[in-house]
Amino acid sequence: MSKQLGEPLLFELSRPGRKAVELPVSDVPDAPLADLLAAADFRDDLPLPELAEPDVIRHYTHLSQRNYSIDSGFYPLGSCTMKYNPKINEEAARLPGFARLHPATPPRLAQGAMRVLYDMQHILAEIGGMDACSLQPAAGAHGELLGLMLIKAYHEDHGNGAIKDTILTPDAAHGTNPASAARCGYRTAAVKSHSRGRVDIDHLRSLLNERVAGIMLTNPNTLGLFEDNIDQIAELVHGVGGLLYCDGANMNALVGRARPGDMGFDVMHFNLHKTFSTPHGGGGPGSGPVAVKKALIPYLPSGLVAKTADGAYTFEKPGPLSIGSVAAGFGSFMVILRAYVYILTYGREKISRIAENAVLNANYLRMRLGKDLDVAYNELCMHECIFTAKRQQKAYGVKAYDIAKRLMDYGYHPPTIYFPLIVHEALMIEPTETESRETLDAFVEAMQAILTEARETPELLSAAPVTTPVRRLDEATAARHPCLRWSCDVSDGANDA
Amino acid sequence: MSKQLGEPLLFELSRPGRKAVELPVSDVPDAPLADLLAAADFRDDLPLPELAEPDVIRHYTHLSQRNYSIDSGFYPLGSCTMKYNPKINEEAARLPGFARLHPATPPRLAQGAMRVLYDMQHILAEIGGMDACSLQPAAGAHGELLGLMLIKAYHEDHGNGAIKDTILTPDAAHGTNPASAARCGYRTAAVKSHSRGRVDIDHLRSLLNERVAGIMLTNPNTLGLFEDNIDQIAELVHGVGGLLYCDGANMNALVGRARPGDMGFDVMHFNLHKTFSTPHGGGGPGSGPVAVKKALIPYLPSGLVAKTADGAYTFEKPGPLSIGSVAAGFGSFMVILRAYVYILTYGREKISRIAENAVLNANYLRMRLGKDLDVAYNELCMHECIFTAKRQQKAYGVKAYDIAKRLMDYGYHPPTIYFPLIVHEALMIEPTETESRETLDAFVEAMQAILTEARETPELLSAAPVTTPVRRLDEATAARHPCLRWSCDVSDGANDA
Amino acid sequence: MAYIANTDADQKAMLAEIGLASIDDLFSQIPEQDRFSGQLDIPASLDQIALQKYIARLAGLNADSEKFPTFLGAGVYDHYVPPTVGAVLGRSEFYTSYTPYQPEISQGVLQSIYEFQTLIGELFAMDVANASMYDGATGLAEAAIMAADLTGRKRVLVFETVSPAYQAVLRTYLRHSAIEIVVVPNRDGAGDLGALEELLGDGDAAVLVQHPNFFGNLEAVRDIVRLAHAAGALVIESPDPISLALLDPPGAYGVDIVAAEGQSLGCPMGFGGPLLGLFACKSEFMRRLPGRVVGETKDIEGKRAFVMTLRTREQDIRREKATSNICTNVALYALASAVYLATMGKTGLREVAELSTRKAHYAADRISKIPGFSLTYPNATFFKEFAIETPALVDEINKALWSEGIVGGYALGEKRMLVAVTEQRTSEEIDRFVDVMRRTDW
Amino acid sequence: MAYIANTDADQKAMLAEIGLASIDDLFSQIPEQDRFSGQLDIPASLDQIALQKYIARLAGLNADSEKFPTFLGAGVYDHYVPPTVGAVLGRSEFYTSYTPYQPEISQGVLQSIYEFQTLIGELFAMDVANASMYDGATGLAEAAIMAADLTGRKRVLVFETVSPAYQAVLRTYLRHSAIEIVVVPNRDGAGDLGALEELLGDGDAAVLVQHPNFFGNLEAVRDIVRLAHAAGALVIESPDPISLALLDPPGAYGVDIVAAEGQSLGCPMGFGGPLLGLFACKSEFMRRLPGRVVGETKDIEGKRAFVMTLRTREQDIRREKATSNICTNVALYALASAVYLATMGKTGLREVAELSTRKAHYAADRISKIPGFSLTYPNATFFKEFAIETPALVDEINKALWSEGIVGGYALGEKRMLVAVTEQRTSEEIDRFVDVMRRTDW
Ligand SMILES: Cc1ncc(COP(=O)(O)O)c(C=O)c1O
Ligand SMILES: Cc1ncc(COP(=O)(O)O)c(C=O)c1O
Repeated sequence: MSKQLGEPLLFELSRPGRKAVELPVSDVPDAPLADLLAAADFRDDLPLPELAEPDVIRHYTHLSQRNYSIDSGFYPLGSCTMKYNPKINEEAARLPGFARLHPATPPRLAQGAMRVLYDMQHILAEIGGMDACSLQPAAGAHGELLGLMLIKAYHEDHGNGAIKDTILTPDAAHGTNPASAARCGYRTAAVKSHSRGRVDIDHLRSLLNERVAGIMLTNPNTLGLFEDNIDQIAELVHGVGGLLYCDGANMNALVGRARPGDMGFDVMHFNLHKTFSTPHGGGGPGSGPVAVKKALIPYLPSGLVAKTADGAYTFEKPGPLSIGSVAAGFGSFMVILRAYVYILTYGREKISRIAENAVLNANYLRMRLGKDLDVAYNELCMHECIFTAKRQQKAYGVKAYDIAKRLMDYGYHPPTIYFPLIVHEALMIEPTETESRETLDAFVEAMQAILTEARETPELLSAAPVTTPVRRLDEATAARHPCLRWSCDVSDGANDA
Repeated sequence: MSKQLGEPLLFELSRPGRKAVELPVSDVPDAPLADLLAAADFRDDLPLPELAEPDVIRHYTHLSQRNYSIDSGFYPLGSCTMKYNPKINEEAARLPGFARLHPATPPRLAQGAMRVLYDMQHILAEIGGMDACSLQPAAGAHGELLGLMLIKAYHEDHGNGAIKDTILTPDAAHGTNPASAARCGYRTAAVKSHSRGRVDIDHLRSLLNERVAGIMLTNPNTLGLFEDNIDQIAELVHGVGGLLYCDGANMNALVGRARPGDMGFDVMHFNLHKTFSTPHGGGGPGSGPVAVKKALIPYLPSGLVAKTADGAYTFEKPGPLSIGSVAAGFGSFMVILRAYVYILTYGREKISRIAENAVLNANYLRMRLGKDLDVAYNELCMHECIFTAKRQQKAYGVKAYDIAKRLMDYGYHPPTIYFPLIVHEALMIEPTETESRETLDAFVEAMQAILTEARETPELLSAAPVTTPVRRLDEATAARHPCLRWSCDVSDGANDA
Repeated sequence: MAYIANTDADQKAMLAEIGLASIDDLFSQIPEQDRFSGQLDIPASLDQIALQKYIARLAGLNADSEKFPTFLGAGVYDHYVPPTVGAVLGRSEFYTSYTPYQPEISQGVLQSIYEFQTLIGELFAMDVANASMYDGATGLAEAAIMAADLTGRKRVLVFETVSPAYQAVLRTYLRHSAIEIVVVPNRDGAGDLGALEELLGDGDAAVLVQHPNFFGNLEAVRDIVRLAHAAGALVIESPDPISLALLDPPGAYGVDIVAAEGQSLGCPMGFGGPLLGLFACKSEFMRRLPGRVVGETKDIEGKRAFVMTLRTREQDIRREKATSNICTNVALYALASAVYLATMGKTGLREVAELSTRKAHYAADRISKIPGFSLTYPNATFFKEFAIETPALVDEINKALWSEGIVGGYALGEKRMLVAVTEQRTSEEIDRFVDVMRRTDW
Repeated sequence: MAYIANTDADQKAMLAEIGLASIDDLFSQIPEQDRFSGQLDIPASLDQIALQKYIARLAGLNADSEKFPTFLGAGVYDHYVPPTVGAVLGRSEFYTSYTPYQPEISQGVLQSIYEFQTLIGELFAMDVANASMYDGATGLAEAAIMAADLTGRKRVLVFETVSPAYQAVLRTYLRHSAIEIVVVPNRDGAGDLGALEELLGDGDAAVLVQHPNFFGNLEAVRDIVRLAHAAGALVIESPDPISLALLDPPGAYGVDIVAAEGQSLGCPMGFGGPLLGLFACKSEFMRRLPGRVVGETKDIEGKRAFVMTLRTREQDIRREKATSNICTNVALYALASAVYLATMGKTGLREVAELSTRKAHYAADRISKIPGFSLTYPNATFFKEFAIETPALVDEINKALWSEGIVGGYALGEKRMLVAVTEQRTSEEIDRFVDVMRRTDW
């Protein structure tokens, strides 16, 4: 608590002969291993660390103490929807009936788990205004990939596979959108945003032709703005035979208040680890279910759960047009389970309160903070709001980066910065609905104090953070001479000269 | 993580109308409460705080971050046996089969829990070298009280109730010993320690007479030394018809290596929260089972578990001589369960390793640290070792207190200080067996650095700690004008003048 | 060993540093004849996998309330424990720390106890609360001794309607403090006020009352306080903390000391232990409190901080003159109850109390209509628990209930049962319970 | 709402600050016709008590391995998870944090990943490992695409003995990267090396092998590497990480890329998800790695620190030119596996591997002696899993096993079963399993 020393690595803590586990001795007849594994080459050394249980626990306790988290405070990372992770979800996930259930358990012996999957397929389809849902993808980007594969399969099935080779993505899109399109074998073209931060319809028109397989839109978009021309966009894209993909990362703005399926989207993914409160775990696991309109159902991957006439749940055999499968299992079950518990807590009566309060909080921040920091597109926003430190950068040489670092000294996790790429010195703030007004007010005060410092003592910002376990890092050297493991004598040569 | 601001109180975080729980609506017929609770006076206001779940969790997460613990580091509090608390014990205690079991569940529907109690009665009696064991006491001091009641019941039953009114306790005894004796209606007399830190036999002899109901000894005693005259003491005390009580707080030095019952003790308590690794929980709950020799069995309290001929476990009906009961239940079951799991991990084959390594670690510290800091009684010690800063106090004005406070800046929990009372400027260090040699070495280095500071820059010690969430407190005012609750307008008047 | 870091090599090096040849030598100060050299007759060591299975099997043998709805009460209740409690208590900074003797690095525990004291003070409307006692029963005994000390009187009156388990502990404790106990009889399920009035004299240190009492019934607490105070005796009350979401709190009608069982407030039933003793009193008695208390103060920089205070009452300082011998208390469960109260809050706790009341009354109403069954105390007002007369042996009825997967009520006698109903029992569960009772020709 | 702090009063004040009259106004930028104003057709809200009961009931419907010994494997295994894993993963600092974009306040996660990368590197004897992939199957597909990129070749050879589920994912992924897949046949339970040699040509980017393979059998990995490298193809291996406590690691015989399923290393089976993709390669391929990597560096004061690095490979920077589209990975399970490996350590992991081997061979030995049963691949060497031929339908056998409280093996065909045995299965459980098989006249 009081010491800010570094924590040694596991390997540095290791001492020969220590043990942290008491495993059984064999209760089956002995036989030389070399006989049992006749053809095997055995390894000589197993270079794993050796520690006692207290050492393991203290090590990881110390590491945890060097990490910010939602449970420690406000975490307004835009686009990431860092909302509170309810504890009841974690209790559900600890039950051995789920945690210790093998995926190949015969469905009749796993009806509880099957029911979770079945219900979630329907719940998500309904929330999205869609007709069916695959729970297989392991994260948002994985969902994008599946969604694009479905689009491709659709076009192929309709004889347009060869022509339709382009996916449009707005210039403000998240990096996974173009990356997923590329992964799916598509070329990409970027649609410009107009001055009000939405898709520039004229530019879109200029890009539309028979080669367009579809468009990926985040709605609300990554500027926190609703694509208010969505009906027209849908008409235009559908007009050239393209399909509309909704990156559902921002569904927190819409849940129960608007549905992508009702706006003309044909396929979408959810990020359960954003919208539906499942923990981010320091970078995963996530879950990225994909919901589709009827026309795309035939192409869905394996792992769909159906209900038989007698009320039992079974896995459907994928049809002949199924794209196959994008993962070994039927999805991130333990994540889906948490999202299920979360959705059941709100239920149909209250679920729209999520979006209502997320949008309320974002606009409140926009109004209060907007007095001191420029809002990139100053109008009613949805669940997040993008600020720009361009003015501060020009006037005092203070960058969004510096403001972000200084926020840590004030006890906050910084917002997302430099995204979306089209906003200079962007600070993308997403408070989520689980933050209280007092937290937002305190954050505004901290930001105000920092902006005063930016004017009066900008060196405080460029030196920040000063109160954290480590200070600013030398990231350039890290990338130039990568050391990716302990006692690294490895390097890629290329940059060692 | 970076902010060292105070954490507001729950009440300061409260806002009218917030909720952290979703409770059911009534599913039984409505009726006015005033009708159901006809004779009742209803309260107007329920002044409890109002928070949302995220607020509750963050508040307590922040509080936890302001607290040292075994999982954060070395915690060498002498006499407290702050050993590592194994995680498997916590998993056991989370099982609903135990956690959600009502104590009045018919024994035939609670055989698993009954078995735990039954086994622990026998295990503890065996470890203590005793004949039976009551698990009822909730802590060490509670066990002392029960033990003394048993002694009293024994004397009364043998017609000596009126004469035998005195309990002897060594001057080095823990405060609970004389306090428990007083609670049991005994007068107490203190036996002096001789220059080697054990009971002064001559002084003991001078105190012994027919009024002596018994003697309470901690063995090894609170100086970490084994009462090597124990056989003689037992003979002397038994000689005047007194009984020997063993305060088992220091059993960690003996487990599997020596048994109080074999040394002439008639009754003893265990501290499961010390010797058997159950968590201290910031001050409890504990468990203080009392084991006795045959002669005392008739007086044991209710709650003993017996095994019937057909192998079922039942509660025994207390006999006519039973002292009654000292608690509402049959003991700290959830603590007893953890201790059971712990003991089963070691088993008869390995249990003595606890004592062996506890004593090894203490002596290692004694040797290494003893080069720079005086050992109060410099000979082979048992599981703990008492140092004295008398020399430093004289030479540099640096007290044990200052050394303790400075240790916090080095990232350690300080040892117990100023106990036992007979050692001046005492620092009582108990490493326990779960600490590694590296931890001990690092602690010695920290102590050496502090002792150098004591010589060279003693002001560092008197100002310490400086890196903790708060610094030295004004304890005098706290006691003179006690404020024991938020918005306290209460005081005891006496000291307000 | 998983929990012992020392390897053989470590041991050797450390023994060398100490100057000893063997581990045995470490024990040389123990006289030869007092050493134990055999193998203890305790179970053999289990590996972790076997241990996990064994413990899970033992747990599986118990009829816990997650699997089986229970109607047991009698002092320990199956109230809902919100998930915040487990999340907070699972923080090792709380559960693996010791008593906060070093306040600079123990502010987490200290502040949590200070908040606990405040919450309990508010709930009871009492001036000061301590940091906890072992349980409600020992707290009551400590309160009686405290009252005797404060008044200099040597007799206490206790109502027959106080939990028999509490009365047993009281008897055991008070015998050694030479305090006499007189029992005030039960009259129709509540304390007999006429008898009280007659018995009360100027030798009485205190009147002890449980409210709602052991049978779930309300006592005439205001009258009791009036009578006791008129005789110069203190009043010690043991309330059900959940009931205080609805009922007038003890502080509102002059109770002097409150000693209650706090298990209902977010603590596991845990086969009855640990429990949580809540203890509060008027501020004038503050310096006679047993156990620990935490107070607010400042550090040398003026920051608000918390510290254990009024230490001169305690055993480690005052030894045989201490106000009590208690040392380790139940801090973690005090924390649990604070998290519970913070989670439930003003409205939640009221809902718990209301739901329990409604459901208990619904159950009582249905049971009393079954031929052969009746309420033991039809004229008493009860909260969430009530006594019934049964046409068959309680044991027999409970067996029938058990075969339906229900754990029945507490046997008050061969044909008398105490039934507790919390907010966790659904009407469906209550109906099943009632149906079993009705079904059979007993 | 429990998770929403805003009260009606808060909402009103905040709306006023924004200058709006109602919550509905917040959504005014959504065209009228695109708003949803009805009630969604999803389940009704459940209170916490009902929810807890409902979820516990659903969990109770599943035949989990705590209650029922299982012999299922096929990629997901019931290995022992030590309690340290749950304790560490339960720390909210880990599970409620995001991807460590801000290294100054994310050193906990960053160092844990750096250690994970090291542990995986050591286990595989590979130069560099990334911070995780979704699962072993997608990792294999990414590896194939990576190999095609690195070699500029457009065909991969995959053994028929690779998990069918992995092959399916591979097919789905590669179709869109225009990489052709050729399957090298199974010969007696392992890859046919003759066929491999014949098929291999200079258009082949990689050979994909699972080892031990889907049937639990060892592959002739050294020969495969030799053949592939001779043809200029890379070798991608998917090993069982537990097996590497005993077997020569892929790095020791020249494997270029390792893409494995890491669930066995302390992750819950969790009905098959999330899983944990382990991914490692030779250092020369480092800049073509998919996904995140953490590197060591220093802060401006010279303190050791960790940071996500080689970021220009990633989608948020390189967009459509990124090495992969992966963003969120499986950091928490990477942490679980690191805690697992740290807990098991050098000797523990070996014990797990040895026990699994011995028990699997014991089971195979006993089963193969039952009339009508035989090993599918009697001449192959298997690790902890083996295929058997059964005299009756697997489904029928599994039903019989289930009636004895055992979850049987994985159906490879109507009368072929894959049996996995981990260190968690006792000889008593194995004997019961065998006895059921033997008992009946199938
Ligand atoms: C707008 C947007 N799209 C897609 C993604 C990718 O989701 P995931 O990280 O779950 O793969 C994210 C999250 O980082 C996002 O914010
Ligand atoms: C020597 C000794 N005796 C008795 C006790 C009292 O035990 P407890 O705190 O469990 O009541 C302690 C612990 O503080 C102790 O160290």
